[in-house]
Amino acid sequence: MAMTMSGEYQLAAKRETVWQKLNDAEVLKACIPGCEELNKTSDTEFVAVATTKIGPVKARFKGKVHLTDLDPPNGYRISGEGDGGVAGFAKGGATVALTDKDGGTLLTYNVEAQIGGKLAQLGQRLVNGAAKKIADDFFKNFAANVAGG
Amino acid sequence: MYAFTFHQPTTVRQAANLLAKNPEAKLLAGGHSLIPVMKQRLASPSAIVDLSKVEGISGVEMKGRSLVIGAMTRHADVANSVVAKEAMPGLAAVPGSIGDPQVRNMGTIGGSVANNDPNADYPAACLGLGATIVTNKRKIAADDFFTGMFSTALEDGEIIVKIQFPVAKKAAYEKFKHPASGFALVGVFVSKRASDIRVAVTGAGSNGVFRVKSFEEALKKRFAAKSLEGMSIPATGMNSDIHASAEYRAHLVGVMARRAVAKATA
Amino acid sequence: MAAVSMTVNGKAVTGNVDPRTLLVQFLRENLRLTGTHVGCDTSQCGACVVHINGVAVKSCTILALQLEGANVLTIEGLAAPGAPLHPMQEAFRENHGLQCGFCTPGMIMSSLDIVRRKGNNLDEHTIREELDGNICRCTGYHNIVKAVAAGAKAMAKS
Amino acid sequence: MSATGIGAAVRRKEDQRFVTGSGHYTDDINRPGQVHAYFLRSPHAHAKIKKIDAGAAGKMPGVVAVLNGTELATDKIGNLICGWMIHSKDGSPMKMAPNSALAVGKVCHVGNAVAVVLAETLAQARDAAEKVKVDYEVLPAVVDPAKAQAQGAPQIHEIAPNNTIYQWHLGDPKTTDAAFKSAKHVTKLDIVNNRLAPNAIEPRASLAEYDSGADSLTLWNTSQNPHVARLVIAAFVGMAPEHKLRVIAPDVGGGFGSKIFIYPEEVVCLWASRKVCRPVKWTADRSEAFLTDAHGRDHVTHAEMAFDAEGKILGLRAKTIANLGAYMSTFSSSVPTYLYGTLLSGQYSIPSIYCEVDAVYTNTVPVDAYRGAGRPEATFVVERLVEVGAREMGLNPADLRRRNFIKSFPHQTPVIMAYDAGDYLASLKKAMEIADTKGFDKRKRDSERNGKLRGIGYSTYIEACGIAPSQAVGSLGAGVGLWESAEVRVNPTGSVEVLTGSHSHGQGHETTFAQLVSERLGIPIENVSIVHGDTDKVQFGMGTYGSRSGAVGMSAIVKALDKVEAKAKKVAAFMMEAAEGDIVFKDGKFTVAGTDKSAEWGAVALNAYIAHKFTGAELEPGLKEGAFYDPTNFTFPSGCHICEVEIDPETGATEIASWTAVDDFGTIINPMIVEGQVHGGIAQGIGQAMLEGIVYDKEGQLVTGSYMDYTMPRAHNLPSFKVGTTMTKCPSNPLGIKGCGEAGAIASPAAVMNAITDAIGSENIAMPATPQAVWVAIQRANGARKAA
Repeated sequence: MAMTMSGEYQLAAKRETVWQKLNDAEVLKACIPGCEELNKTSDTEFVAVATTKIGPVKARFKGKVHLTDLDPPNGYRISGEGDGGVAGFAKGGATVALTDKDGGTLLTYNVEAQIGGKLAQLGQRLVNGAAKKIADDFFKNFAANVAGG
Repeated sequence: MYAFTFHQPTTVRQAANLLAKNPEAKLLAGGHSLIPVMKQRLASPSAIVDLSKVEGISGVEMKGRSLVIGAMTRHADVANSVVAKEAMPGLAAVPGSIGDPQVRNMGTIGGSVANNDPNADYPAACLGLGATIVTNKRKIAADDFFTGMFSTALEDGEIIVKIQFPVAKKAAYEKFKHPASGFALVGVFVSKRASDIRVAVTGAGSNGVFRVKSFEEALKKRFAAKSLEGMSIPATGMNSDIHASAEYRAHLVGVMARRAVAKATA
Repeated sequence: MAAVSMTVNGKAVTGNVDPRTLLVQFLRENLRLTGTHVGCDTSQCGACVVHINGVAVKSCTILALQLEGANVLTIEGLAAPGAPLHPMQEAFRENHGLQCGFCTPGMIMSSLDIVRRKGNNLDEHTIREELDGNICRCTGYHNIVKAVAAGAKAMAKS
Repeated sequence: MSATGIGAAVRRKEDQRFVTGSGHYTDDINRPGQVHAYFLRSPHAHAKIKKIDAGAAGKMPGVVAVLNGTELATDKIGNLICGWMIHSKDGSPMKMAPNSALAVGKVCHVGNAVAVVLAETLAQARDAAEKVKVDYEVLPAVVDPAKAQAQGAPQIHEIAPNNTIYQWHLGDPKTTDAAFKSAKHVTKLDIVNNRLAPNAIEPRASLAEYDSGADSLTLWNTSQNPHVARLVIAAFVGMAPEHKLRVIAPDVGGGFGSKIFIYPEEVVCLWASRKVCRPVKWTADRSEAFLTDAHGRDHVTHAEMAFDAEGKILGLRAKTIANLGAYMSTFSSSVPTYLYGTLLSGQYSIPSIYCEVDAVYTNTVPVDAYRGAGRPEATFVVERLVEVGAREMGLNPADLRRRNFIKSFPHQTPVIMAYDAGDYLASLKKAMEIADTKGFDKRKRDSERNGKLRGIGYSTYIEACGIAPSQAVGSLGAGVGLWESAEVRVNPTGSVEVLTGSHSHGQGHETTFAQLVSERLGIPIENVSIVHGDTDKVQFGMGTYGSRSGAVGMSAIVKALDKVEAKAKKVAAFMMEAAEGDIVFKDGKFTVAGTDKSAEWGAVALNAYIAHKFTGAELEPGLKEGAFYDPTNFTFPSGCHICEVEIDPETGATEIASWTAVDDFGTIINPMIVEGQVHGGIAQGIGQAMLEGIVYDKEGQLVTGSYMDYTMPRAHNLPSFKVGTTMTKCPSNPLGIKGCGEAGAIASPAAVMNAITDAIGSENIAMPATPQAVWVAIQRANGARKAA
């Protein structure tokens, strides 16, 4: 099932700095909720392992993360797909745009996510909220990372 | 289910030790959220620590001006507790709306609060009464305890022992049930104490239980359903799914709040 | 594997089970008590309801190991083979409170719990609310409600 | 009427085992050495299977085999079939796509089985299934029937361009168009008949055992028609010759249509049991049931009704798109055609009707017959049109119905059916009395005083049951005749076993069929056993569906009993040294007319087996007769249901305040059981109208996959029902039975929606009318009123 979310963060850092961090595997790994591994396979591709917890549900997704539509330092699209075994699969992407604002950078994002398999079938009550939380957490973590220098 | 080891400690300390030894362990309280998920193989705890044989963490009693409910007290036992019904009928009525009779015979308040399901009923009662969650390590105010959907202030190895509810003269819970699951599509707990008026909402928010300050302010002027006439909350931040849109949930928050106040003042 | 012992329908039983064995599996597979059924996997249909220490629970949502020392009653324990039916069983039969029979054991076990909690004089509204944990697809509940009321009354007399 | 004969509310014989937990459902049965099957299912709605790697899975503990569709094809196991040929209006045959029990090359819905793992325990099978690696290439999916035929929609099967299975029509477009041209008023509705999951509480199960010595297979399964399962699996799937395949459907926990069909899992269990030479057991869990049991309904319809100035119906036309899902299930093609279009005349004299139905493939689980099958959809179209038409013309809905009722029989409709008997005025009148429709206005005012909205809705329905006359259905494309068989075996002690091809999975045949025998032979009901559900015991039968067990199954028993009686008279004549023609049989006693000579039933039965006494007589020993009965027409149960609802406008929560059902089922064998059937049907119809609805997201993920999201009717959702009957006997079968199994589900959705729309003053709401849907409709209506 598909979900869409959007939001924005005002970051106290220069656009170039933000852009750099958006492309830094270590930063991304630290920001993706539950990310255990994120290994670069090319400049724009990573293999990833992340564990998602929604209450008592815990699913481990293995998959790929791609960066596309790169437009330094204005933004890109980050997308991923993961196989969660019995839990099903998850796919999603976020369009991230950076603009100068108030001496810092305004990050805006539009996320769409889709899950399939058992989680979609059994988790209607939970997955919308969970997907939103994961997206929120990622950008919140990222903002904190930027703020932390 | 995936394989796990099974433990049945008899003290909180033993339970805490088991958690410390098994980082992937899960506490089993009533089991009605955990076991279905394990059956679907959507959870794979390495160990299950069953709290049902732990002594001293169930029962309902008055202590001073608080109603104290042990973490392993079953929903049915709270609903039937004479002490609870006399002290605070509005709270005692909450567990009677959870799940179904068989679920209420197994489910526990501690399990419900620790799980903090965004559609669960007890979190609304805790927040709506300003309860204190007492763990084996510390006391946590409800306002600080519920930190988002399925997330709480509990740390690894921390076990809820009991929950203290300050007695409110006027308190009531109104719930619009999810037609299929029986969870709260929207549930509103309201309370009035000398110092404090609270309106807590479960089921509606995409990030779990929350308070509605605007309603609380309106009720401070006069604690009556009329004070909330025509009020609702914005749909932003409300959960939206095939059963209820954000707008419908926001609308129901207003309706259920008015009905809860009416019930509390009846 | 772990050992568990409990009393089922008045008989002491022991088993050596994988910890992930649910009570309903223990009853159906180890003890061959197949009157307790499984109709869903989200603890809602109630086909698996049994009594543990006198209280109705869903045996699909409890581990066999949790029940060390417990007293379990299943549908097979209500009336011995050849003996007269329990009044609630009789009421379901008499009032046509069942069709395919699959949900019936759970319905009867839940009904006994309603009587335990709410007494022998049950009105329709109470029965309907209290049957929330049991799903029947055949009867439309009309005759189940009648059966529970009649069974509760009969139990007072017996 | 005897205490156990026809018309008596005999308590059910089968209940002893059910209330004591000693029934035997398929999952209760185990065979020595059995292995457990776990199906690996597609998480995608539409994908190519590029590779299946079971290497690691095969090495897991306890694994006996991992099998896939390619191996199934290699072993020449054939595809599942749809047994009813429908031709498009251009004469072309329906486009039946290959339907392999395990996917080959491609998956077409979430839950499509891709591989099966056999292991010593179920947990081991599941563990191993997680190690099977399937490489999918995901394809775009289509789930909405209204979008399936669009340009650019994903193509599911090569054989069916635009995903169109057939474009069928019925009736006369020219006369219908003319009727509309002459109309004074035309009512138009867009209707979605929501998709439902049947949800028998017993999930499907199969246990297959291969006997290598005899080279034969036995299948225990949850079937409504074991003989048809055997026939299809033998003749079409090619699993084994029919005489080497035994199918046993023991106690079955509800069917509602969903257990008629031949499913992939039973085919795979049979095949696998022969492959590994071990019994193979599979039991669905509820999640699998949602993903794989054939769903019901799922129509999108535009319908119009033309009226003259006096409110006489001049014509009806309907254009329906029917979603048949990813593959054509066993009888799927017949449901939106001959079980739907043929009922569009309802209880009304309608001069012209034209109906077009496009059936489409989508990336969803197959759709097939579910309680009522086609007839609830037709009734909903007709009864909503009539109700809305009355409102639009300012006429009383009951009056408009009366004005248009068919009043003389037989009546030939413009859509094939020839109604043989009925009295629609009688059931409407009686229902209105029971429902106290005169008091409705007062009750509405009372509701209003409490801040509630109250509405009343009628549904005067008709159905075609007793499926079906073989001549008729054969000419319409059915692949098999739909007669029924019976065999009556009289034992030497006089007890009787009746072997029937009807199957009971809640209907109480062990009681009602025994009542018939008890009455006819004058013997205690305890002395009669009904044997069903085993192809090795019962010669052949067509099973239970379409409310046919009474009208067709019992008629076959009547025919066999006729023969038994005739034979017994021969024996009695021999015993009493009288002419056969002088023997009278009544109340279990044979007498010689005009004498005081008599012989009890038991004595005659015994003598039938004492062959040495027959020396010199032309008498064959034994007392056992069989018969086949083929009905000459459908039966036409009808009736009137009246629903009253009360709505909380603040939340949209809707309560059924009262329900009245008056049905004409012809002869009733056991009123207690008939009422029970009505109750259950109403509950399912209320479920469809207010609670239930399968939802797939646009990628084809099933998002109502458990009882957490799919709302099953529970006791507190329903009222107690007020049930009554009227009676016109069915003239086409010996007992006058019409059938009662589906009536409730057919009548009720329209009654509910007519009541809800009456209460809220808007027609703009679709099923299921959940609290949210009702609330939104009220907001919309209020908005429109304010704007106006």
